[in-house]
Amino acid sequence: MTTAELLGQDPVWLIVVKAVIVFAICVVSTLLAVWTERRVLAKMQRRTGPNRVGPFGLIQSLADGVKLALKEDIIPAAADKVVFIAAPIIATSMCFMAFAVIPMTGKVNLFGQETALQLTDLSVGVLYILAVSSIGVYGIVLAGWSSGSTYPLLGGLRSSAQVVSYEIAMGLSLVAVFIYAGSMSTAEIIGSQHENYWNALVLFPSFVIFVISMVGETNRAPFDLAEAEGELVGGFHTEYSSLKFALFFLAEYVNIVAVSALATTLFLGGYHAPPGLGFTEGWLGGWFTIVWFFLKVNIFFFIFMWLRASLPRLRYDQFMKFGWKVLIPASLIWILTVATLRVIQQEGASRTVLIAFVLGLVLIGFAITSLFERSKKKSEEPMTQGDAPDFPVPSLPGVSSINVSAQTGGDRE
Amino acid sequence: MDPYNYLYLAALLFTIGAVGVVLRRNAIVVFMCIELMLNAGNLTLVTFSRMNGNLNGQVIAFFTMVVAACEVVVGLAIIVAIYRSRRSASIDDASLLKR
Amino acid sequence: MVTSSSLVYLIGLPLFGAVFLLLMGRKADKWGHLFATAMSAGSFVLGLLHFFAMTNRSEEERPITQTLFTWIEAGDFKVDAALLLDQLSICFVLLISGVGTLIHIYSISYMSHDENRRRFFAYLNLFVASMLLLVLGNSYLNLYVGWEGVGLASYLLIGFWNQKPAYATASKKAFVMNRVGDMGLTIAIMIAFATMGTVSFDGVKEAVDRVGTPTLTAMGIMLLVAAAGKSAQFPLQAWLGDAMAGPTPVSALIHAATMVTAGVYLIVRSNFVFDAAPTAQLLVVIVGAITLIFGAIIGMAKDDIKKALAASTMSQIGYMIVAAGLGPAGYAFAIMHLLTHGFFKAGMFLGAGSVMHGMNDEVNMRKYGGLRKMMPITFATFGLGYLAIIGVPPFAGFYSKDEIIATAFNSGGAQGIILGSVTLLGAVITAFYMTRVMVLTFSGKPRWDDGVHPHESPALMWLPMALLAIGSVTAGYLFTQGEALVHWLSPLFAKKGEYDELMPHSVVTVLAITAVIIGVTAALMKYQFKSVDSVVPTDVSLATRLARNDLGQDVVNEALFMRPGQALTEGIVAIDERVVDGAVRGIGAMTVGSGATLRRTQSGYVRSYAALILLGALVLLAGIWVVTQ
Amino acid sequence: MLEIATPETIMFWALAPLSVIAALGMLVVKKAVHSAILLAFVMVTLAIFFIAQGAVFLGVVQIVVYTGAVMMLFLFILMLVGVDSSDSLTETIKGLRWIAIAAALGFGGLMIALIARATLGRTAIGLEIANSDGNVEGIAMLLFSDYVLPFEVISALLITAALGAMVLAHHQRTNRRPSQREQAIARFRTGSLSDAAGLPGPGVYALHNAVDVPALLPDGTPAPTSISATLKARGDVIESAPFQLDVVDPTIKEEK
Repeated sequence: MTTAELLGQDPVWLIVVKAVIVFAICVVSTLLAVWTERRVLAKMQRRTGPNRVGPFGLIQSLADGVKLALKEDIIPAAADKVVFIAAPIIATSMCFMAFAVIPMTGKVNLFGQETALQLTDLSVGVLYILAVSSIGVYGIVLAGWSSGSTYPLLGGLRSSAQVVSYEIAMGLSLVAVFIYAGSMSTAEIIGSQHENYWNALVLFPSFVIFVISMVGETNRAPFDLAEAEGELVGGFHTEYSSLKFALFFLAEYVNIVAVSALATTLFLGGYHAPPGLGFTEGWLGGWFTIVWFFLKVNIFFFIFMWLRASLPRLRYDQFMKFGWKVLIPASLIWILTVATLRVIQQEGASRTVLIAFVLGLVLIGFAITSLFERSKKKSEEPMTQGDAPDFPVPSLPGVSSINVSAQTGGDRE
Repeated sequence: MDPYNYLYLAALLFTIGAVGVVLRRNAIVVFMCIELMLNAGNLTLVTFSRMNGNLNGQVIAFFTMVVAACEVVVGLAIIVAIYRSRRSASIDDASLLKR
Repeated sequence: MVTSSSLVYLIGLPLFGAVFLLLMGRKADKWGHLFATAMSAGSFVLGLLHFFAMTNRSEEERPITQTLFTWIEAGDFKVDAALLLDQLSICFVLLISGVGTLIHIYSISYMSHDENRRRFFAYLNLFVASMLLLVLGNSYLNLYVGWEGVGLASYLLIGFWNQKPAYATASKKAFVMNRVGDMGLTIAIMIAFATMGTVSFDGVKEAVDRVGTPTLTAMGIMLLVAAAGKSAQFPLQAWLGDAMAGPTPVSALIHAATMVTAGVYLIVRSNFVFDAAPTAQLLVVIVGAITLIFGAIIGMAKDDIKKALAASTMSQIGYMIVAAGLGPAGYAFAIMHLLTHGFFKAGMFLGAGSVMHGMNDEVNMRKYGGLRKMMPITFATFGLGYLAIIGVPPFAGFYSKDEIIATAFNSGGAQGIILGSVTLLGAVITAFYMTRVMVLTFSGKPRWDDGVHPHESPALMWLPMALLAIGSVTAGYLFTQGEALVHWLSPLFAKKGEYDELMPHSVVTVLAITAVIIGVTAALMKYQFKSVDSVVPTDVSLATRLARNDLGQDVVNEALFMRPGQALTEGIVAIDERVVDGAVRGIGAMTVGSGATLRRTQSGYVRSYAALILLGALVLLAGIWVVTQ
Repeated sequence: MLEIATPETIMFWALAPLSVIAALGMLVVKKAVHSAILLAFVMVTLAIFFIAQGAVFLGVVQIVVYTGAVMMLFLFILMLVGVDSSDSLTETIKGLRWIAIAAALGFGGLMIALIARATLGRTAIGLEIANSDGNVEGIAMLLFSDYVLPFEVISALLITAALGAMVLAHHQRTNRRPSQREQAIARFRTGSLSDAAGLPGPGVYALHNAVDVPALLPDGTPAPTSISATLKARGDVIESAPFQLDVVDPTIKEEK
């Protein structure tokens, strides 16, 4: 019985119950995620982090949330009121909807009903997630526009351009997964990984591209240009306060969890146990699989935090250049390769042919990059000899002079 | 319910789009009204596909989407180019060819 | 040994030379002539190899074919671009490439002061390639390509010095008149395609039995028109004299030795058509006979050495056409005369060129005289050619012309008597005008202008002349030795029917020699033993004046074709201006007027246009509403 | 026979009026951004109709392509091309409005009447059989067999359009953009060295750090360079002297 058929038997009350469970998981994981992020970042920066409210400061986020909700709600005079209010609602509701197709457990027994912890299984499940997240962008853009202020507008524009650009790379990286799984349904993709290898191994380049673009897609460091504090104050949510700001905050973290869950589903085998630990999947009537699922999600979440702690923010043009000129061509080439390999495989070619093909590709790749390097070297003109700077150069201890151009142009008057 | 209802809806939306093209002056809004008309067309295609029991209509609707995307890309580029030189997005301002 | 796959190189070498030289441009100016000569010589060597290979094979295996690619394929109709080398083709290949190469060599020196020498050689190569394609094609369509190619090369070369308007006109005239003949060939090909469904020689030969005589007669007449155009036969002969505007090597190669004989080739090649169409065959004979006398008469009156030779060429080709028109009995002799004529006429043209070279490009024979001592080698080679053409035994022309006269007499009945007499008369006149040329040029007192210093030409020029002179001395003997050429060609033609020898061969020989003696004596009387004026005498008979004016060929052409043509054109122009242009302008004015009215609706506002579209759609829907009511 | 289930009927009657209202709203709202949002809403409802009619793939693609990309592009351009410009809805071409409305009423009415009169000639079938292998698979099968040529052509069109848009919107730089290094050098080369380390931020040395309060220099005078040129032009600048941290100039104190 496929997951789709299994879910098709759900009575209405069960669907409602599961929706509530999914919603709860999202909210709770956001609270925990905020706490985790603060603690982990603090550890990385050799601080302690929140440790006052509750054991290990666990309740800190909840306390912050309550405090935020009770603050004064300000709507700027120049704002477009309807849109200003609608924007955070759109942003938040859409990221919750993405969770509907994420399978969190295998087959389990819930209130006496055989089912899986997944709201629904669509044949175009992954595309659905892309669609929902593309609507979610409206929240950000409209928030930026409706604030009636310059920084939010710039932030909104940036983020929309960013999300649209990185969604292409993300979508392309998914194509390889679709080709290998033969389906766009999340449950079937997990199933195909269970039968073979995890896609993270088989489709490693896709995995890398997906992980990079999911960081871009969620506006997180080092790609958090839309809310770059140093340049745009707070980006699109500069003018927001109180509960509306809290909603954006919630949306951001749910989004992170959602893309992490998507990555888990597509590349790390979803709720299935790692190889060798398959016996655990039967524990607790199948409920133990949720542990594996959240372990994997947390790996990605940790990567998010790690990136934030270690990498500086990109400049906007660098960021766009990276997306359009590196990620998209790379995934296009990779898709071509995968499709060819897949056809070769399905035509029943021997392993040597496959290996020879891959080796040939690698060699071609080397050839192209070496050519590229050469042309790049050629295009790099020597810097024109400028006048020696007239400004005084401070002398550093241990360094006689760092005024290089003055030395080279020394014969000049 | 009758699947014809979808066709009525499409007809209504198409007409509204046509009126928008005639009445609105902002080039971008005019453009959006054209998109509305295309979408109404797509709705009829999908409905016919369902009524005829094959997927050809959906495939053609798919093509319509791609063509619409092309049109939008080029059209918006033109609007940007016009805006750059004339500082206006009103299509009434672009009436210089009459002379 | 060479195989059929190398046939394409026969054409390919000179073609490559032409293309290469034209594309290389000035870079090839220094060595282009050598390159072109090498290409032509290479073609000749290859032709020789093929010839020897062919002699080694048995009679049935001698023809070889090379198929290059399928050219046209439409339903059952299929034309291959294929080359056929048989006993007939090889004669032409050797003549074209051999004489061609000699003339290339001659031209190296002759054209050495011309700044466009490279272009000239490229055209020469183009001509050689086209001519070879003409004789090697295995179908009428392939032949047609070569046919047009030589026409083009001829046009380019006649007008090579087109800075002079008269020369440019001459090349245009040649081109236009050739086009009339080409039309004949086109129609002949169409007839073959329409009635036989094939255009290859083999196919047509097989189909001859299937189609009726009228068709064959029509095709034969059209082929005759084609031949007349290319070979300057009556009534399309007018262009040849003017074609002498081209450089003399061109006259020698194209307008004496090779291209103008293409008509003879066409008729001989189409022997199966003519054999089955007696009417056409009779027409061939008539055309040949008329041209024979026509050319000879013109030749008697011309003072321009090249034009005199051109008239002679016309007349000699008339001989060949007569022979070709006599059916299986004459084909081989037509070819034999063609080959010998190729040698001696080319040699004489080159001699004329040599004379002109020494006389500052003077062509008027009345300004020559006594050049024997100044140009001994030219005199010798020219003299040998002269002896050959008038038919003094044992020179080449004697054998070939003798055979034609004999065949003409033996064709039987009144036709035989008339033809025999005409050819004999031709021989008399030939002897007369050639002696006239010889005497005016080389003997008598010098009549040249002051400042002209006649001198012998350099070795590069007289060597080809000498070689051709050797050919004109020996060719006739070689060809008739044991009837070599007749045997060589006989597999291609239908068997000669048995016929009575009405006139024994020995009698013909005596008659011919007598005719030559009469002609020579008359000429000597008139020019050797009397002084010749260096200015043209005007108090001459009407006949002479007519002959000087080419027997009024241009007047006739002008009256018959040009004037009515011009009138027609003027009429059409008038109709065009009033009716067609009137309609066009009227429509234009109407459009402008209605546009001016409709322009008022063009406000420039896109939205009003959109509203109009909406109204249009409304009308359309209303129409549907009414129709589906 | 095509049976349409009740949930779909409910959904239709709930969403169809909304979509028509949204479409009509597009015509009457003043701000182009509102139009765009309403259109996005219509598109989402249409996507839902697609999915309800068995065109799952097309429905999702409709959201991704139209709502996600095309409408986002519209918003983007709208925001680039004058955010605040709200259209005047007064008609400038005489009589156009009434002609348009009359024509539209006639057009829509005729169209609906014609649809009502039209018959399929047989009963509607529904997509159960066509979708039996899955909607995506079915469309893929058609797309890569019968429609492969249009598919290729349309992909060529898409690329051409993208290139065309790039050409149209491209703004040719006439001179090279100075690199950061060059800018830094130029900053030190030209003018005084006082600004070499960057301009002062607003409100420095003052009790107030809002953007409209000029910074105070160490001698107590306000630094005009610390205020954005826009604010200055607007006249939205507040005197910073009252917020001075430490009194340097006794005259100001006396005034205070």
